[in-house]
Amino acid sequence: MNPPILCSLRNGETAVCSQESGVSFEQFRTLLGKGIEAGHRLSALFVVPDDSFDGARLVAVLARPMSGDLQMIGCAVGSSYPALTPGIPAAHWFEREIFEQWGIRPEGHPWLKPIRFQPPRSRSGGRPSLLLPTVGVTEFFRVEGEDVHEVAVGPVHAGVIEPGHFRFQCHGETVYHLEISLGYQHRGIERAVGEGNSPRMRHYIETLAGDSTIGHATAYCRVLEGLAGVRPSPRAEAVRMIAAELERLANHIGDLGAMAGDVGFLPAASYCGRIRGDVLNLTAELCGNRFGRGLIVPGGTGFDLDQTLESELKRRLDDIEADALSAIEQLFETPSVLARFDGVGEVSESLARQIGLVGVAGRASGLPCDVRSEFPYGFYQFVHVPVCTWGTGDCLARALVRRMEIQQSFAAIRALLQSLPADRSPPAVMTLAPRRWVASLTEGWRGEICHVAATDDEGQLAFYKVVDPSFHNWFGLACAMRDQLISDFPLCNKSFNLSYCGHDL
Amino acid sequence: MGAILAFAAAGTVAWSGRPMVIPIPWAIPFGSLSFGVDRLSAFFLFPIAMVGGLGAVYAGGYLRRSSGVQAPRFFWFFYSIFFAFLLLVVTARNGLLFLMAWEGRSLASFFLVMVEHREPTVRSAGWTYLIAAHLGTACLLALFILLGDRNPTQDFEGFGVSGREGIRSLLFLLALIGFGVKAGMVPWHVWLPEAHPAAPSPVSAVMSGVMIKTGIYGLLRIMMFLGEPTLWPAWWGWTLVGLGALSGVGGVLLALAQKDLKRLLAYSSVENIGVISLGLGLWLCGVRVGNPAMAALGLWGALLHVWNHAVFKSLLFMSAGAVAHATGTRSLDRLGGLIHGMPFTSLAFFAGSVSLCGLPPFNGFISELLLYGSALAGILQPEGLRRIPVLAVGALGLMGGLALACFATAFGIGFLGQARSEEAAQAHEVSFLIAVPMGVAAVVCLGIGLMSPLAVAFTSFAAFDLMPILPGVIRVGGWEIPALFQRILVANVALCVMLVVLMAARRILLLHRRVEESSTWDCGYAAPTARMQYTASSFIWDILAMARVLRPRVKECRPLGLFPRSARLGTEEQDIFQRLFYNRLWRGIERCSDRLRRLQEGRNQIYVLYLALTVLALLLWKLGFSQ
Amino acid sequence: MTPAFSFVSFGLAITLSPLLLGVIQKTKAFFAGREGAPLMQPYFDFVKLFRKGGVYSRTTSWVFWAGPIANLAAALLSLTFVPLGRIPAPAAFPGDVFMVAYSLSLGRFLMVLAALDTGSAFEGMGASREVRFSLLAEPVFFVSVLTLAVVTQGASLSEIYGTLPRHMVHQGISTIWLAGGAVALVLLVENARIPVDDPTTHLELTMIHEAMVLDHGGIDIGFVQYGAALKLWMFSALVAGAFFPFSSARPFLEVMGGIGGVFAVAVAVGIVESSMARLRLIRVPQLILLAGVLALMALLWAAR
Amino acid sequence: MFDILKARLKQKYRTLSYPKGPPPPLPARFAGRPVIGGRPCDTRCRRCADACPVGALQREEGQFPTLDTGKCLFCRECPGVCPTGAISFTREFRLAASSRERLTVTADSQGIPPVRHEIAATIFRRSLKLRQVSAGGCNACEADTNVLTTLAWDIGRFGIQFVASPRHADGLLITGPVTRNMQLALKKPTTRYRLRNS
Repeated sequence: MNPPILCSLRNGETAVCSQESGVSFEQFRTLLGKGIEAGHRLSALFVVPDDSFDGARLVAVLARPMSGDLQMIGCAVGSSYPALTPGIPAAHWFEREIFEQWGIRPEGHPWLKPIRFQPPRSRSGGRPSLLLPTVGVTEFFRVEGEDVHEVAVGPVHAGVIEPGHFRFQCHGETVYHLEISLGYQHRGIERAVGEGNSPRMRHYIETLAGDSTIGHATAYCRVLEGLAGVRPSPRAEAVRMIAAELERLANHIGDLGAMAGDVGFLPAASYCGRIRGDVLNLTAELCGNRFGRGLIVPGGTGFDLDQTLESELKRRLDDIEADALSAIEQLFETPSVLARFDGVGEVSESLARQIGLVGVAGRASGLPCDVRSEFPYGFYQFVHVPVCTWGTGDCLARALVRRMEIQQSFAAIRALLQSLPADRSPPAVMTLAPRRWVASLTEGWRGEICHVAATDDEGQLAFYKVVDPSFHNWFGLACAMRDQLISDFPLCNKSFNLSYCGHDL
Repeated sequence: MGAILAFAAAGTVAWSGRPMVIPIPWAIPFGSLSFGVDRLSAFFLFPIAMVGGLGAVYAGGYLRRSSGVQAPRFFWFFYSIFFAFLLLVVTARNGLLFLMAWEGRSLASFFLVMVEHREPTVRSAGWTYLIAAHLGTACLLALFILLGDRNPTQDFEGFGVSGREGIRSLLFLLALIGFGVKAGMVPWHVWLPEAHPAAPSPVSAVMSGVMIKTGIYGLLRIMMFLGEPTLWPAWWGWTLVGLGALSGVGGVLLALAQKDLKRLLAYSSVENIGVISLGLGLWLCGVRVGNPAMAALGLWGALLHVWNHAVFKSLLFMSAGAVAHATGTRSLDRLGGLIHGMPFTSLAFFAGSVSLCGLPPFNGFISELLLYGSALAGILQPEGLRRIPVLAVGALGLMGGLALACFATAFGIGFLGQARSEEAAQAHEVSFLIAVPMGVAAVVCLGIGLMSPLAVAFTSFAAFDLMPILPGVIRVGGWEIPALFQRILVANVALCVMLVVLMAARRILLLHRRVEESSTWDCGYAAPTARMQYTASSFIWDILAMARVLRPRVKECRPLGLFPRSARLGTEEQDIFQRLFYNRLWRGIERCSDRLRRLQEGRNQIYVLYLALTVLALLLWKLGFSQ
Repeated sequence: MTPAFSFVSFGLAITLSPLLLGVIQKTKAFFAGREGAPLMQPYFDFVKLFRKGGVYSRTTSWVFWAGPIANLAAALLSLTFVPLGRIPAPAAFPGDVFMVAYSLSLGRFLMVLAALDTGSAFEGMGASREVRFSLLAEPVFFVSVLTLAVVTQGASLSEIYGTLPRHMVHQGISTIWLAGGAVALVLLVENARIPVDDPTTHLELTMIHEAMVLDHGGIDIGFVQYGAALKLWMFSALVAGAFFPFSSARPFLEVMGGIGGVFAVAVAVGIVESSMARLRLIRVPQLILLAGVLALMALLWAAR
Repeated sequence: MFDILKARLKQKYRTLSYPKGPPPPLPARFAGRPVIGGRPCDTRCRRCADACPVGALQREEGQFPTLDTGKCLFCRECPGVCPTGAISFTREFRLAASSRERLTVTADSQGIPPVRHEIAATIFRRSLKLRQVSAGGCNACEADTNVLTTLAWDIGRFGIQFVASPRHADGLLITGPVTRNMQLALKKPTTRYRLRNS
């Protein structure tokens, strides 16, 4: 199941395994560097163990928005290779992951520390040079001096949120540096998923990040469908899109409410929190689960809409839209709120491009990155959702992008409900083609979700790689906090609202 | 040690002799030099004797173990002289004697500062101190020459009103500057934060506790010679209130910026001198506008604060010394957690801090309340000068808050939390000899607070020469002062009772419950360190950021780039007055001297020319003069 | 007015002050459109807290538990000087406002030290913010009360508030309301209310008061919260006295009016909390300075 | 202020009347507490147990299957494969139990298990502060826990509140299966609660 040396694929298309060992590392590096320079994104960078020689293959998936395709590049590496991060900061987190998982050392990586505190993989190409450390204990970057104090937040946070460790270097209220250390949520999903077709697969994927169930499940199903050469019915695709947009709506509305709560603006906080629940209840009407579990299944959807449900959805959506828009309007019309959002946690466009931000955070910094329009998949090929960007990259921008996307999502769902395709074919049976590679991108509500998979000679899944948008964006949050006030961190954090479990896998 | 007992005895004598003015003329070879103890002297004698005595006991314990002081004999010699001269300053009844005592005391204390003279910072501090002291003395010299204009004997009895307001104002100004330097008022305070921390702790205690108060004494003494108080111009009052507010707020802001415990205490002395001068200013204003309540309360508050400050500041210096002794460092950011290793010293420092912040039921509260009362009386008067007391209240309120912040830092960072360094973790409790004076001082702090009516009565008595008014006569809002202070006494006692009751209630409630030990909540993180505590600098940084000019200088190397290699941050406190004024002055003087040096060419011909020119100039002047 | 009523009003303050927190919560719940915690919730909390044991950090010392005690004792002491409407306080003397402020400072000092005693960065953060804002609030409080003193020529709080309704008629309302407004802003600062602090966001990094007591539990946190309730009552009484002049010939009605005023202030606080966002922490000093300017204007106007 | 009131009127009062009134309408496709043995069952058939992705369904030869709702994903594979319809999911949403064993549904299970705790009923009846610790979940639990504090559910009205520090808390709410990396962090706030292995 060696990855292809160099090929370009459409989103969800498969490629045949190659027999060669790949391009040279120099070529690999040049291709990557040039690609990034030309405005492509590093969607995934990972290592595939290779039995054919004593080493492993380094594979990169470059998303190329200009040509609308994905480029897969593979090259052979030994137990170490010159790090890519110094030239391509977007590779920073990926290379740390590679080192942690496989013990393959990117020489000259500036910050080679564990990211998940997970045990090294047994079939590692190189020697597992990492002794398993205590979680969260690593060499944090320090601002030296007796005046400086550190603030260590987490893993158990004050709010009802997931665990993660944040280490601030502060003087007074000013944050000089923030380093984020995750891994507390590491459950080993990626590895479990990569070990063949278990009946639990779909459930693993659905709980990879509970709030992005639809996004990840869609990416997963598209991987399988690509490998099996199955196309779901248009109606199923439309239902998937409705579910995806509902997920986006619920989370964006909830995030705006949470941001309002963080700045102590109670009306919007309470209204949005409630409305988010109403949107989730719509998803529950679709499939019985508020997060959409069981809705997206390989080959189609687990549930369909009937006439009454359709009209029920329409009716309730209208109510929700009126409530949501009035609550959000109130949020953005309150000067004290705007003053609080404005200028907090800025990420400039160039920085965002450099570290490869995706999703809401990327769009708020002015990057037009949106898989739905760059690499359209499913029903997004027929119903276009405009890309909403804002240029300032601060909390206000992230809130504004959410507001625009909420409006667009309402419009998109309504359009879909108006004209649902009629054909209802049940999900097809899946038979995966052997020795194939596939990369599937979807736009979850947080941003680009990338799943890459490969089958072995028997047509069993032999490799599975998940990249959650949070994986790209956590470093952006750390950068956004430089020279900010520490009291603004919760707001800034909420404005990114990244997933811990999606990152930790 | 024998000396101490004698000094304490002297103090007691002064105490018993307090009701009467006892001039004791005592002829000394070169003229009519005389000593005497009147009420004012007695009032100042008492804290001097007490603090001096406590300081000596403390020094007894301190020197025994300290390796820093190389020559105990040298120390004792100068300590005794210093002490004798201190007593002499407040008992001298003759200008010349006063000046001699003044100068002698300065020199003795200079040598005491220089005890640890191997350290370069100590040497520079010592010289700064000496220069400042002499500049002050120069003003005093002029002052006494003017005062003794028509009084060849220089006896205090002979001093008196010298008529015109201009002259009196000049005298006032000279006294203000001359004594202000000694007292450490703000524009002239720069020597103080250098000298006090440099001296061994018992000496810092005495210097900060009582020596700077002799400046206040001197000022009050001179005020006695400036004629009828009602004729004093109003601007004297303003100036004092203004200087007081400036010293107070400036001093405490600078104290906030300090990371060195003793420097912090030294700057806080500047603040307290500010409080005292504020009170004196209110007194002058009150006298001017004919508001006896405002005047009396202002003066009494100032005087009582002299006492209070003497006690709690020496207490604080002694405990700071004990800390420095035990840990070998005075930097707040290297201390922490001392309350476990040094419980008694911590308690002593705590008592001192509460007193200094003017919090009930300790003594600082009483004197500050007197000052507030004075200001209130000033504000409530129907007309005239109402803005001054408003300024005073605002300044006092601000000082109170800042002092609280300052001592929350000093005690909270220095003594509480986790030890920030190995030395602090190893700290041990002090010896008995060191502990006793601290305990005595702490008890006195609480005692004055709880016996406020007595303290006020005594203060008013001491002020009788300056302001012949008794507490029973003064009324604020229809209340006589003794009744008022009885009420405050009740409130303070009630506070103590409530504290005890609540403590007992807590005990009882916890009696049958499970009480467990654990670590501080660390968010469940695996490896918390002592670095995860606020540092002194961080704690006060944003307060100082509000007062932008006073903010310490930041030396930083920020984290740069996405993956910074190293970064460093440090702050360096700087005295704004030193930076803006004195440094420029010194640089100016240096530049002038540089220019003058050019005259010294080293060639004989040039010097001959200079000589000739001088002679010529003298000749011309002589000619011109005789014509 | 008989002193009995002073003691009655003091007793009411002690018993009803937790209800004040409940009223604020209910007001906020109304504006959010929810049922919200019962009015008596603070009492339930206290009853539970006083029945709990405790967990103490090994880093802490006696200062840790002395903080809440001193805070509560100071609040109780100050409350004895605070009148309720025209009902004089049980104790009064000229300049008692300074006694009130300084004993509150004592409580604050001990609480700050108790926070630093834990050696936690969060508590240090809360403590640092607490001293920073309160040091500005204190002079503002003084100046505004002195304004009222000038207007009424009263020297103690009871005298000032006892004659305030009369002066409101004679002297015009503007000065009194300006000063009252400044006191109201001080109330928001001192009592951890929006826009200064948010008592409901439980986020360590943004809190002030709650960050200081993260490690206190059981009885200690009960003392802290009760002290906070008393403090809120105290400031509400001072604000209410300035804004809702109520005088009646019958002392009983006076008491009722005073209490009504206090609860009206609580409702107003709830409304403010429901209608605006918190300020950024660096903007808080500006708010306090605004209060200071208000107070100074009032004072200059009164003492013209 | 005026706008706020207007918005408030528009958004209306939203707190559910449950538990005093009727529970909110559940979605039609909601799957609640499973019931086993409503219909006869072919005791030799193993289809349900094989279909269960997580092994929550246990099948002893000759008996009705048992379903452990502590493991069940409510994916509804089992009723789909059961030829007789012996397993079905009801719309009963009360799933809590006060012991691990009670979570298992057998053919004998009748109604919902009672949930009661003595201390909770006396001391914490009107005031219960909880510290939530998330340990290896997928964030859906956290998301729905947050929903509990929103207008509609408003657990505050029962005196339940989530607090910032374990010192303020009377109990812990742990979500997720507890990952290895969260072990230590979970032990720290639980000085007074022994962790139960589940």
